Parts: sequence; C-alpha cells; structure tokens
Amino acid sequence: QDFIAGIPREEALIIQGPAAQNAEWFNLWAPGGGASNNGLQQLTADTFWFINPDGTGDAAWTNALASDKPIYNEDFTEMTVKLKEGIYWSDGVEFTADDVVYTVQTQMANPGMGWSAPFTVNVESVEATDRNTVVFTLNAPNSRFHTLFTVRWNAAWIMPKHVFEQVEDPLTYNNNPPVSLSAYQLHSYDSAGNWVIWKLRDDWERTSIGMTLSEAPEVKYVVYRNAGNPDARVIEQMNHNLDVINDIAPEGMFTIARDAGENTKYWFPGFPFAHPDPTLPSVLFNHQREPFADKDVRWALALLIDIRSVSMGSYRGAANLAALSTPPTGTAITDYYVPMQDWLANFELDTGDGAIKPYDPTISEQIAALVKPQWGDSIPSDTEELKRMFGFGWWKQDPAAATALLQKAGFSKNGNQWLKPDGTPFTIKLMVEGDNIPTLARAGTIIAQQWSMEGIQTTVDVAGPTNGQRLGGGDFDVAIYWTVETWGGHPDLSFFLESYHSDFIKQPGETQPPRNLTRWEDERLDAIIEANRTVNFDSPEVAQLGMDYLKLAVEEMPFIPLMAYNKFAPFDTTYWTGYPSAADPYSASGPFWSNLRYMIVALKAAQ
Amino acid sequence: MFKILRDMLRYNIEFAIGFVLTLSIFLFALAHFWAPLPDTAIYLLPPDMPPSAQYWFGTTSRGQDVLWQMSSAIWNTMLFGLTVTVLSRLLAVAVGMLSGYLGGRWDQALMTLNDTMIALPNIPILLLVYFVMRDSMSWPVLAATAALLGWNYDARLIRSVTLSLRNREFTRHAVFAGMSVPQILVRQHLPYVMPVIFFTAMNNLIWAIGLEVTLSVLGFSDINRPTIGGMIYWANQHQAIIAGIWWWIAFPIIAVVLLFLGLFLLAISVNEYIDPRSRLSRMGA
Amino acid sequence: MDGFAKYLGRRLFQFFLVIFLGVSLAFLITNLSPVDPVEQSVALMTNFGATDPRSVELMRQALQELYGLQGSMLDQYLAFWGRVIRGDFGPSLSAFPTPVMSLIMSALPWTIGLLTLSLVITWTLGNLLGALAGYYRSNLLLKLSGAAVMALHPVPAYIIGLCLLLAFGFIWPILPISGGAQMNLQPGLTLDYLRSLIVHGTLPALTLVLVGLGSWFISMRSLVSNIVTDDHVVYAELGGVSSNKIFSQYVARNALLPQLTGLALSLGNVFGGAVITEFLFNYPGVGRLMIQGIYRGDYALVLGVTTISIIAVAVAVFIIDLIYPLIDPRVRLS
Amino acid sequence: MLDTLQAPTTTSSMLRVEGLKAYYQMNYFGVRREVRAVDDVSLTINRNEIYGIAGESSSGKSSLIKTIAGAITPPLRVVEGSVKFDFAGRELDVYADPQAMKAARWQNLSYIMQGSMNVLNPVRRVKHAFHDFAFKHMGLSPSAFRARVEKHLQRIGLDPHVLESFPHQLSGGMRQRLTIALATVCEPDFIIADEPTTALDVLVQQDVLALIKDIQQRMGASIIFVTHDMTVHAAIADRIGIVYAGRLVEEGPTLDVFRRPQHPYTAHLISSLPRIGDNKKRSALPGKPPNLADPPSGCRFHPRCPLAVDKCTNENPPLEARLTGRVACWRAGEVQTA
Amino acid sequence: MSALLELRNVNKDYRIGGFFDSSTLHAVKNVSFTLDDSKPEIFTIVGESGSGKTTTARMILGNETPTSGSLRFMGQSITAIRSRAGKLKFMSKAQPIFQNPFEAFNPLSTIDYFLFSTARRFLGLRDKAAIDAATDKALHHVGLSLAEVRGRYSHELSGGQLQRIAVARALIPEPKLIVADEPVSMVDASLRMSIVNLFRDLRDRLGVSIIYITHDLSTAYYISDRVIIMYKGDVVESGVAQEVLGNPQHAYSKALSQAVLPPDPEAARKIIMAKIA
Ligand SMILES: Nc1ncnc2c1ncn2[C@@H]1O[C@H](COP(=O)(O)OP(=O)(O)OP(=O)(O)O)[C@@H](O)[C@H]1O
Ligand SMILES: Nc1ncnc2c1ncn2[C@@H]1O[C@H](COP(=O)(O)OP(=O)(O)OP(=O)(O)O)[C@@H](O)[C@H]1O
Ligand SMILES: [Mg+2]
Ligand SMILES: [Mg+2]
Repeated sequence: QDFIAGIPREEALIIQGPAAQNAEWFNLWAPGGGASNNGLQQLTADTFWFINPDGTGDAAWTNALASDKPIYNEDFTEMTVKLKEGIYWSDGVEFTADDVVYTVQTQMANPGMGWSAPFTVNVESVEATDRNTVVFTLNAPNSRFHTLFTVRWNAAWIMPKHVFEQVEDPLTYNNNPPVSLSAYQLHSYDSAGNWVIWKLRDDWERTSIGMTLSEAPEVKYVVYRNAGNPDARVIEQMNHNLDVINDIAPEGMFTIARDAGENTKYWFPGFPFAHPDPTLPSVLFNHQREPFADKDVRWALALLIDIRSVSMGSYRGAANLAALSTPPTGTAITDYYVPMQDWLANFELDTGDGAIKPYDPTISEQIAALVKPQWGDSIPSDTEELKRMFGFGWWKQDPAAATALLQKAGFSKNGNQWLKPDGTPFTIKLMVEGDNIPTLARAGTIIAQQWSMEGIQTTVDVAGPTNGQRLGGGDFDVAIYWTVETWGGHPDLSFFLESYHSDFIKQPGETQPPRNLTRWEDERLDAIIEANRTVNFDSPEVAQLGMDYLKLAVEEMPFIPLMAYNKFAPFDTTYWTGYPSAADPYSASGPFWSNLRYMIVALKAAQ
Repeated sequence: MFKILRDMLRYNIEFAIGFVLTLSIFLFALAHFWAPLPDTAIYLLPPDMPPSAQYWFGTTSRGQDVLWQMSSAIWNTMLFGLTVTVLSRLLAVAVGMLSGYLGGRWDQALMTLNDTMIALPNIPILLLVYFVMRDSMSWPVLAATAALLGWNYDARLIRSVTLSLRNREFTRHAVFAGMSVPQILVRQHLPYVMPVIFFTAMNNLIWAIGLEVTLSVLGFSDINRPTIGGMIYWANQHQAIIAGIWWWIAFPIIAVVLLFLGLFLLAISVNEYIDPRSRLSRMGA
Repeated sequence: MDGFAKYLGRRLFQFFLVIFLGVSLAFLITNLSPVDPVEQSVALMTNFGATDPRSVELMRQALQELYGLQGSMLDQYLAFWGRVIRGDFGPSLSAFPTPVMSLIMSALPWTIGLLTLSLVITWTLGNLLGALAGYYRSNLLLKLSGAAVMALHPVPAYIIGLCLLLAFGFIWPILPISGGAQMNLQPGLTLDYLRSLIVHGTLPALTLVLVGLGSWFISMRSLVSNIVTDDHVVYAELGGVSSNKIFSQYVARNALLPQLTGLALSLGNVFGGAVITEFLFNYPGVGRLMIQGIYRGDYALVLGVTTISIIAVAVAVFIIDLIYPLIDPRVRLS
Repeated sequence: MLDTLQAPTTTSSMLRVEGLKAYYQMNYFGVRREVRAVDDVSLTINRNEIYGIAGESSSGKSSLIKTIAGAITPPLRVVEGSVKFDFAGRELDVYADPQAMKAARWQNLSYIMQGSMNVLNPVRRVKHAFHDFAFKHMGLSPSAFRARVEKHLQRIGLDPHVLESFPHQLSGGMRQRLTIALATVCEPDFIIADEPTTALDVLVQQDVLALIKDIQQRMGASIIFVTHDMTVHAAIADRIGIVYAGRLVEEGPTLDVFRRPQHPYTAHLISSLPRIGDNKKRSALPGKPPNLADPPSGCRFHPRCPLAVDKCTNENPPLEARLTGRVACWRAGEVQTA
Repeated sequence: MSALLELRNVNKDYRIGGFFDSSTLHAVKNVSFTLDDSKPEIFTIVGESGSGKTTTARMILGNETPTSGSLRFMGQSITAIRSRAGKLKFMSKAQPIFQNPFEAFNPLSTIDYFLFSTARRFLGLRDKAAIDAATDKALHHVGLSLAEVRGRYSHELSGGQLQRIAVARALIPEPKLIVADEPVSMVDASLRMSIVNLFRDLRDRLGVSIIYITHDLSTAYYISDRVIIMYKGDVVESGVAQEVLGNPQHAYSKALSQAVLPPDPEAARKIIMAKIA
C-alpha cells in the first residue's frame, strides 16, 4: 500500500509541517488565516521580489512578479514597479497590475488584515498606470518601501482580485480552495490539520517561477506533513517517510548522520551539519532595568562567558559563533566579518584597570579541537574553512577584566557573591523560551551556570508561550533570544535596524515593537539609522553604515551576540536529490522559508 | 512504635521487602545532600558516557552523573508528591468526614463543591494556573494547586465510610457521651478511615508524580530543579532515546517503579495492620 | 413518583450549580492568564518580516477590536454565559474567525473514538484481571500478571508511549506513529479508511490501556477481596455453587457496580482528552487541540474545551446518580 | 418417662463427632493467639432427631456448629478429632474427603449460618439463589423445579412472588424464612442451623419453629441447631447439649435437662428464665465469662460455680454418662433443681 | 405532680420506597403517655418488630423530629432544643442505653474515653482527679470500679460488663431518665437477668426513671411498673404491667402473650405441635 493514499511516493516530496489548527482556512491575508508554514505561502503565493538569505551579491536577488528592481523617484516618495507578462492565476485568470492595486487598497480599507497597517502607514495612493505598471505614492520618503514586497521569509503577497471582489468580508472569508499564483496548487488537506498536499499546476509555466525553468519540475506533489515530536520526526525520516526535517536537536541530527548516513544530506557535508539562519541569538539585556543600563556591567557579563562551553552545550559544538551584531551568514561574511577582523583584533576595552584586547580569533580552532575526538577526520584542518563552520572569533573569557569592570561600575564582592552598588546581591533571572527553541534554553543554562560560578546567582526562567509577550513588554532582566535578523543575502541592515530608532522606544511596561527588545537607546545609533534611510538600498554606503553600527554595538555591547541560529535540517535522499547545501546555496534550506520553492522545482528524482 | 516496626519486619515478608526497598531509595535520595557536585551543575563531566565503573548509571548529554541527578530528582519529586498527597489527604479527610457525618445541607454543599472539583479538568486548569503564576510558580504553589485538584474522588470514598459509621451505635453513644463533632470524627471514626487514607494515598502519589512528569514534558516546569519529570524533559530535549542514551531515562524510571513497589508493599501490609477488621481479630474481639 | 420528582429536582439543582461553579471558576482562571492573544497574533504576523514599528500599533488596535476583547471582565463574563447557553463559544483567537465550537467538534470524534475504545478495553481488562487476582489469590499466573500491572502503574504515560513508539515505529516499524489516519484518504465508511483508523489508533490506544490498567486493577482487586469474605459469598461456597458461578455472579458482579461510577466519570473525562498521549502520537483530538490553545493564548478555545468537559462530567455524574438505583438494587433513595 | 422412652436407639446415628478440637489460631505481626473455641467435644446425633445446643454468649456454639458443617475458614482450624456423617450407609468424613463433602452439600446436608438474613446475594433476585444452590441436585426440568420451589415456599407461608424480589425488598423475617426454605428445598438428610430464629419477633418465631419441626417430621431429617433462647430448645429439641467455654458440659433429653439439670451451669441457666406471671427475683451468674484464649484450669466453670471445691480447680471433669444423658461435673449429684 | 416526660399525640411518618414507588409509612401514630417526676418507674414499651418502638425512643432522645404532636421533657419541648448548650443540658438529664453492648463502644477506642468525656462535658469537670472520682462513683453503682475499666477495649470485657459500663456511663450526669432500647436482646439468659436486675436497682436506689423497650414479654413482666403495647405504630394497650401482660385485652396483645413460649418443654412443645396441625 502507498504511504500516501493514491499518490506514488516517488512523485511526492514530504516536508515537515506544523499541526494546523484551522485547517480549512487558506486566507493568507486574514489574521490567523491558515497556518503559515504548511505550503500555502511557500507554494501558492507570489509577490514582486525574493532575496535568498544564503545567496551573495546579485545571485541573491530574484525578480518574481516584477520584471525588474524597484524604481524610486529622487526623494523616495514614489516607487514604480514593472510587472512580468504572461502570468496567470491557477483558475486561468490573468494576473495584472489591478491585482496589486486591489491588494493594497483592500488591506488599507480593512484594518486587521495582515499588511493593512504597513500599507496605511506608508501609502498615500497606489495606481496602475497600465496593465503592467504600478505606481505607489508614499506618505513620506522611504527608500526601503520595496522591502514590504520582498520575500526573505515572507512579504506582502498579492491577492486575487477576481476572487476577493466577490467576497463580502475579506477578513472572514476562508478562501478555500485558494487560487494559486505560483507553480503548485492545493490538492487535498486533512481537516484535522496534520497534512496538506499541493500538486504541480498543469500550467506551471504560466507562473513567475515556472517561466524561468527549462523543463517541468519533477516533484509532482509536495506534502506538508506534521510528523509529530522531534523523536518521531527523526524516526520518520529514517523510515523514509519524511524527506525534509526542519528543526531537531543536535543529538537527533547526529543520530540520523550515524544511522542513516547514506540516505541523508545536510547543509554541510558532515559536522556541523546545520544551516545557519540569518538570525542572531543573543543575550538580551533590558536597558530599562538596573544595572543593565550600564555598559560596563554588560561587558563584564560578556567576559564571564566561556563561549566554548556555550557552543558545546547548546549545539554540541555545531554552532556558528558571532562576535558582531549581525548573523555570520550569506553576504555578511564578505561584507562585514572578513573586513572587520582587524578592527576586532585591535579593539581595546577600558576595564577601569587598564585596557585589554578581548577578541579571540582562534576560537574556531579551539572548538575544532574540542569536537575532534568525536568527529575525527571529518573536521577539516584549514582555518578558513573552520571559520565558516564555527565562526570567526569571539571574546575570551576573562574573569579578571570582568571583575575590574564590575568594580568600575560600583559593584563589590562579598565572598563569592557580587553585590550591587546599593549593597544588595547581584542576581539575575535569565529568561529563555524553552521547548520551542531548545538550543537556546540549553545555552541559557550554561551561561547561568557560568555567571553563578563567578558570583552572580543566575536562575533560568522558562517563559514558554509567554516569551514573546514578556520580551515585548520588557518584563525580563536578561533573556536569550534574537533581536537581529537580516536579509542574509543583502548587506542592508534596515531589516531590523529601522525599528531600533529611539523614536520607537516605549516606556517600561508598554509593549515595544518587534526587534529592539533590549530598548537600547543611543544618539549615535539614531544617526546611523537616519543616514541609512536616505541612501539607496543597493548603494555601497549601506555596508559602510552597517559597519558603523557593528562597531558601535561592540563598544556598547547592548546585547551579547552569541551565534547564528543554526538549524538542523537533514534531507532524505531516498527519493530526491539535488538539495541546497553550503557548497551550493541556491536556496534556503528550511521548509518554512518561502524561497523554498526554488529548491522544490530544482529537485531531481533519485531513481 | 519501634516494637511495631520490629514485629512487622519480622513477621511480614511483604512489609520487610517494602521497607527495605523504600528505605534504600529514600537513603539513595537523601544521599544527594552529599553529592560531589551541585545538582544543577552541567557540562562538568564528559557527556553521554554509558554506565561504567566510574559512572555507574552513565552520564547525561548535559555532562551530569545520572546517579546523582536521580538522587536529587527522586528527592525533589517525592517531596512534591508527598506534599500533594498530604495536603490532598487532609482536604479529602476533612471534607469527606464532615460531609458524611454532618449530612443534610452540609453534605449537599460539600458534595456540590466536590462534584465541581471532579468536573474541573486537571491538566488545563493546572496549565492555566501555571501561566497565571508564572515567575511566582514554585513547586510548593504547584503542589498546593495539584492538591486542590486531587482530593475529590477520595473525599467521596471517605464520605461513604463515614456515612456507614454514622449509623453505628457507638457513634450515637458518643454523642450522648457529650463528645463534640471533632472528637467523634478524630477519636472514633478516623481509625476506620485510616485504611482508606493509606490506600488512596498511594494512588494519589502516583497521580501527583504523573502530573509532574506531564507538566514537565509539556515544558511547564522549573528546569533549574532536578525532578523525575525534569530529567525526562532534558532527556527529551536531547532526544536521548533516539540517540541511544537510554540510561538517562531508564534508571530513573526503574527507581520510581521500585519505589512504588516498595511503597505499595508497605501500604498493603500497614493497611493489614491498621485495618479495623484485622485489628479487631488481633485484639481478639 | 412524588419522591422521585423531589429527588430529581434537588439533583437537577445541584447539577446546574456544579456547572455554574465549575465554568465560572474556569472563566476566572482563564481570564487571569497573562497570555495575550493579540500579542500572539501580532508576533505571528511580524515574525520574520521587515515590519515598520508604527504599523504594529495599528495592527494591535485592529485586532483588539476584532477579537472582541474590549470591555470589563464582568461584561465579558456575562457575554460568555450568553453564548454558552446558545452553545457557542465565540471565535477561536488563534484560528480566527473559526468558531471554537467547530474546532472542538472536529477534534471530538477522534478523542471520543480513541478514549472510549481504550477506556472500555482498560476497564474490562483491568476489572477482569483485578477480580480474578482478588478471587484466585494463589494462582501464579495471576500473581505474575498482577505484578506486571503493578510495575507498569507508576510509569508515566509519556514513557510508556515513547517506548511503544520506539518499539513499533523504529525497531520494528510496523505501525504508524503519527496522526489519525492515512494521508490523502477520504474519510468515510470504507474498509480502507477503517483499517487506517485502526492501525493509526493502535499505539495511542495501547498506551492509554497500559497506563490506565493499574488503577482499575488495584481497586477491583481490593473490592473483590473484601467481597469474598461477605456472608453471601461464603454461603454460596458452602452451598456447593460452582466456583465459576460464584466468581461471576456473586463476586465480580457485586464489585463491578461501584466501578461503573468510575467508568462514567472517566467517560466524562473523554473531553479533557488524553493530553500526553495525543501530544506524543500527534493524534488530532481534543487534548492536542487544547494544548495548542494554551500555547497560543487562545483562551476562548481553552475555555470552550474546559466548559464542555465540565458539562460532560457533570452530565455523566448526574446520569449515573439517576440510574444507579436501577442498576444496583441495594441503593434506595432516602 | 415419656422422653426417655422416645429417645431413638444409638444404632442409627447420623453424625458422629469425636474428640473435636477447633481453635482460632491467629498470628498477626508476632502477636500469637489461640482461642480454644471448641475444645474436645464428642457427640452423636441420631437419625430423625433434633439436637439443640445452648450456652453462654461466646462459649463456642457457632464455632462448634461451623466445624461440624465443614464451614470453617482461617483462622479457625481443626486441631484434633473428626466429624463423620453417615448418609444411608455412606460414610462421610468431613475433614478427610473434601470432594465428597462438596458433593453432599445441599443434597444430604444443608447449613443455615448465623446471621442468615445476610446470606443472599444483594444484587440478584432471590430465585437465582434457589437455582444456584438446588437445581442441580433435584434433577428436574426448569419449570418443574420452579413449581417445586414455589410449592415449598407456600408451605412456609411465603408468596411465590418473593422469588422475583431482591433481598433488600424483604423484611428480616421473610429473609430468614427464605434461607430456611433454601436449606430445606432439597430435603436433605441433615440440617445444621445457627440461631435460625434470632432476628424474628415472637409471633414469627413461633411460625418458623413450627415449620422446622414440621419439615423434620415429614422428611425424617436430623437437625442440629444453636440458640441461646432456652424456650426454643424447650419447644423443638429432642435433646440438648449445653456448652460452656468451648466444652460440652451436659447433654440429655430436653425434658430432663429442663427438669433435672445435672450441671450447676445448666441449673443456673434454667433457673434464671423468667416467666410471665412470676416476678420473683432471679439472680445472675456472678463473675465474668472465661477467656477462651486462656481458660481456667480444671473445670472451666469453677470460678463462678457455687459448688466448686478444690478438685474442680485442678482436675477437668470428664463427660460421663448419667441416667439419661451425660454430664461433666465433679459434683453433679449435688446440683439442686430449681 | 409535675411531668418528667410527656408525650402528647406524637406521630411520625416516613416516606419510603424506591425510585418510582414511594409511599408514606406511619411508624408511630398518636402515642401519648406521661412519666411522673416524683415517682420513678420502669416504663416498658413492647411490640413486634417494626411497631415503632425504636422510633418512639429516638424521638424522646431528640434524634428524630415527630411529624406532629408534642414531646416535653421536664416542661421543655424536646424538639425546640437547637443549641449545643441546650442539647448538652438535655442530655445530662436523659440518657440512652443501646442494644448491642459490643457495638455501643467503639471497638477501636478505649472504653474509658466515653466515660471521661461524659464526666468532663456534663459535669463540667476539668480536673483529672475529679473526673476519675465521678466515673468511679458511677461504676460503683453498677458493681464495677474504674480500676477494672481503665484503658480497656470493649473486646476485653464481657457483654454483661459492657452493658453495665454503658449504664454507668449514662449515670454519670445523674440523669432523671434512661431510655434503653432492647438492652438485653443480644445476650444470653443469665446476662439478661443481671441487667434487668440492675435497672430495678437504679430505680429504687437512685430514683432514675427507665423506659425499657423490648419484645421479650417475660423480662417485661419481670421488671416493669407500667407497660404499653404497640402494634403497627399504635398503642393498643397500656397500664400496669402485671395486669396488661397477665391478662391482655386487645386481640394483638393476646396473640403476643400467647406466642411467648414458656421455658417448659411440655408446654412449649404443645404450642408448636398445635401450630403444625
Ligand atoms: N474470626 C474469629 N477470630 C478470632 N476469634 C474468634 C473469631 N470468631 C469467634 N471467635 C472467638 O471464638 C469464641 C467463640 O465464638 P462463637 O462465635 O463460636 O461463640 P457463640 O457461642 O456462637 O456466641 P454467640 O452466642 O455470641 O453467637 C469467642 O471467644 C470469640 O471471641
Ligand atoms: N429512617 C427511616 N426511614 C424509613 N422508615 C423507617 C425509618 N426508621 C424506621 N422506619 C420504619 O418505621 C417502622 C417502625 O420502626 P422502629 O424501628 O421504630 O420499629 P421497632 O418497633 O423498634 O422494631 P424492632 O423491634 O425491629 O426494633 C418500621 O417499619 C421501620 O421500617
Ligand atoms: Mg454464635
Ligand atoms: Mg427497634
């Protein structure tokens, strides 16, 4: 019997999906409108542009519905988009500029729809000057307006006008079945939410992705399947019932590598296996809480960390460490990490007891030495290669310097217990999310132990589902999470940096908009952000401004960057080959990234 | 007291086995106070070592000695379980006996309360309480909450025992001897209720520990405190079963099973000792 | 008839009181929950995208209105009761605007199927074994199986499930370890679908059976060992009644009656689901639904499940109280 | 004397109890106790005879009768002696041949326990009890069996519809009659009854006694029964055995025991019976009942006996045959008749 | 002459039956009688089982409320006593004795607890020695002493002793009335005598009135001053014991007294044989 009823296994790619709660919903534009990770936006939605987080330079940029890059006017108050021709919705209706205009206007008219708010804030008017041209007039100058339509993970997807026009309330319309603008369309789904099956469109050539292909994609069906808890996922992949896994613990990954070695592929050919996402797990300080407003305290805490243990404990050594406040992935390597090595090596920190040079560029070799006993020859000896696997460097653990810094900040030590300037013991509650991001929880317990051993009693607080809310609400002392995410495939840091402007910082107790969760406030930072707004997305100044920010962040240590968020995402090669990898990063590797579609159409049947 | 213990050890093989099992696990758990490393310390030992002469029960993927982890975990879990059990026994006895003895409106009111508690689904309520309490959720609070949810079935049972005692002649006699309600309940009826308390305590303990494990597995627990649930949680986080680190889970579970076997044997033999029927024939009535 | 009507009236009052108290309590606790569904939704929408901070404010306001979370707690409480009476728990906040009721209704058949089946098996098997072990105290085989059941009793459900999953999904992969039925199979009364339901339900059901066996076994055994010393049993033995008959008609039958109450209460618990088991085997039932609801701050959903569960248990208790005098001739109303 | 002449010949003995000792042996967590509830009892019961056993509360009457019925459960154990029945030449040793004993139950031998109101299964209708106990012995078709049972019930004044009732729906008296009916429906050769009339009020008691007597006469069965109500013995027993502290202390034809008790305890028992129309003060037995776990030496009655002499303290009097019965007393001759 | 206890037209109905069939049972119908304060007596209630004897006793003791009618004890309505203090006061004057001496004391607790509790509560004694003294005194009335009783369990004493202790306990508060519901039905003939003799003694020496409930007509005849005969809730006959029992008038009383078997084999046998025929 077939594993999937009526569908030949060799025509289907099975991807790990979530358990969808409202499985009957396919309205991407309504809040909670259908699971976002079950293929709906990954396989059926489309918009103007894509950036591949693992790509570099021009290779990272893809024109999807747009035929070219965005065209801004002089002062960035107007953006013109040219659309490709010959693209059709899956029900045979042609895609035109009217769909775009409808998308923007409908969402502005319906607060609560997914992109309603950003459109309302930015757009004064939108019009289709002809069938293939859309012109946006903006409320204020915005050189990054196009990013609203640029997919890294997702973006503002274009709505089918001819469908939604018929609908009374676009917010409560379930859009079932959805018409597709991309190469796959809905085949069937489980009303209990455990699986959705997408099928290659017969007219797959009439899509932005299909147009670029020379022959038909071999994957006929894409199955998003919720295969259960991490153990079950590993088992299912070893049983060849799950081709793509997203996120499992390092140990699960190692198990697959050990037991199913021949039938699997990973981002790196061997250890450390993982795909580094362009997100930057860091130790976040709440700057609105004493004593974390003090840069010396933050630096002291950073210098108390032995990053090697953190790497070993969280990722079993398979972490891609980051000393700079941007993830060491995609173009960031060439744009920032390589050029800034010298500056980092010479960076001096005044501890109040003399200056030190805290940077240790040999960290990747040290980690290699630590994992060698387990992985042996699969660990290369070339230091350049090691840097790409384990990171370029990090701060040396330096308790003496930390002591000096703390004393400089007015702290004193009583036995093995640090006292705050007011004489009370310095204790920390370190918040982690827990289950959802186990590696970070693990990192948290190690850092807590290191701080505790140095006289700062630290307990780990698992926030679980309240994590996001508590981070946003400023209801934490210290947390491990990410406040930095980047395009990966582009040096521009506005993706996160824009929201770091002091204009957006909230009073304690109020909810901070996403990204600047530490509520870091600095005039120099504001200046960088304002400068960045005025330069063009592709201008070389962007990288320059990025470096300014990174230097500032090293000096101030507003949060302690730890590593890229490494995801273990092994692929089963029993049925499909040609997966992306570090050597051939033609697409991101996570099944929830919308540019996964470029991987799916590129896969080849194994037999 | 000591003589009873000696007699029971000597003359009841079940008690003897149960006693030895429970005592050894208790001592084992007690030993964590003398552990070479603090129970929260991680990555100080080589991880994933299988059981060996050096690490009898192996080490975890977090670089902890399973032996010492277990020792703390059993201690903490039993502390939690016993707190729940004792608190919920107190509630069950109070409500069950009062409602059975007083009858009438009191009975109706208490049994309505009891039925309400029976109807409340445990897991969602506990999870919600967990959310509400968040930071201030410590194990005693959790134990108190669990105790509030864990007395109702047993109160019914105790009520039915008291109900039958209420109509015994000695109860009416006690009333005319001027005894107050607490005196009657504690002095006259409690000895009959004792076996029920013992019997339900076992089940309640198992339930409480199951609850602890469930909450931990779902990610609602204090991860700084080693417990049986906590060990399973961390083992899970490291996919220990899949990765073949079976000793991380197997040994604690075996210890729990042994402990319960011990407690169970103790409970049945102590019950036999205090059961009014056997006690009466022992006394020779 | 008069007495019955009076009893029924009193019992009915109590029934409603229980529901009222239970649901109010659940409402209170749920509403104290700090998880804010608006924030959860905002996070979902702003995650991973480049989001303008100004637009987040707008989004928040819009959602607050949409979810109907404005107004005082009392207003919400009254509105909630209004809806409960109409059998409507409002829209789910995490699966907005799908009604909570329809989410529950689509999860319920799975849970009911899984739990009633395993409960019936557990109850029958546990009671049978317990009764046999209590009656034939010296039988070696029964002693051994009793010991096995006892040893299994304290093992947490999660561990039992995980071992089964490992054994039948990995070491000897003959059973599906996830989901409720085969993918892409049309639900319906076809042989294929039923087969698929059965193979998918086997591991979760087996877990529930192994987990639940112990307590039925223990309570039945102790009930039986009390009953065997009762006069009527002793007398039947002296009367030369065959031991099969004594076991079935004089011992097991008398002991089973109180166990029926337990069964009814557990049936009521179906709605709470077997959280851990469903969670582990990814079974699309109410337990899993509820856990998701809790994780996503969807208290409309959690409250819905909790309310239905409360009503179900109350109804089960009510029914068993009403029919118990009919099935157990000893009980009479006072 | 009339009674003496009526006493059946010893040749047709139906039950023979010899040197029977049955003790409650208990061992709870090191506390050992041995209650000598039946201590060296020998007796014989003849065909077609009603034998009554009387005695103080807790003197071991029920224990004796249970042991005879083969109805003992631990901690009561037979330590010595034998109980043998003789059903129409078929010898049955109760403690040597459990299989045969099982086969004989209800067929040849039925037993009415103490507290017989509670012996019916509370959750089944009464008719099932008859079916379970008696059907296989009667060799009748179900309908014939039913008719037979109904007829039998009518004889003791019970409406056949009680068969359809649950035990709790019947009064104590009805239940007691039902158990008697249950024990007699197969017309066994031997009936053992422990306080069959205790729960009944005087009016019903009279009916039941008449019933027992009637059944016995018509079926020609032998009956051994226990009660501490001496008037019941007076009414139906052919012979009486008096038990004191686990021992048979006197035995004889009813009339003789009542008129000329030989043992001081018996004498006291008879004399303390009040009767209407006579409220002359009656004294109670002084002292307290013996503890069977640690019985007095010699004659067990000696601490309370008005006639006790040194010999009584030291030597246990044997049960010796007298004119019409047997008595165990060193001073039997000196007992005054009330 | 003032009344110690006065029952006037007392009725008690029970609602009985199962689920769908319930009916009213008149357990006690229109019972009236008076006990005189100045003349202690043994007042006996006889009747077949279920005739309402226990129900009447329970109403007198305040354990059951009558459906109608009045019960007054020393001038005060028994049903009106609500407070704990009022109850204690009432109980100090009216005390019960129960049927089964083994059941009347909790087998799992020592007997003296009942005695001490009575002394402490009703005599308001706090001092250990005073409690002991009061208890000992009461025990002496029944021919026992505290030394014999202290620290013992009910199984360690004979039924007769227990019943005596029960009486002694009832005597501690120096009551005016003792209600004894079938106090001798569970004991053998000899013990029976020792207890009824004790009753007589109490009446004569301590001036306690006793309501003696039994269906044993012989002992009733033996000790009673006055007797009432109940039948299905009704009092069918009442009067001086010797007259009523020696020469019953009502049909039921006659049947009852005829059913009493004489302790004489020849006479008894005749009655039974007549019944068979
Ligand atoms: N199950 C038992 N375990 C221990 N001792 C017992 C048991 N049953 C009875 N006894 C003791 O055995 C002795 C004889 O009891 P038995 O019941 O035979 O007396 P009885 O003469 O029938 O008394 P009654 O007139 O009260 O029925 C008593 O001392 C009693 O305490
Ligand atoms: N709580 C009650 N509920 C219903 N009926 C009752 C209750 N108590 C007593 N009765 C009934 O009332 C009637 C009188 O009972 P009561 O106990 O007073 O009789 P009694 O004369 O003491 O009988 P006995 O001699 O058996 O003790 C009986 O028919 C009894 O079944
Ligand atoms: Mg007896
Ligand atoms: Mg009565």
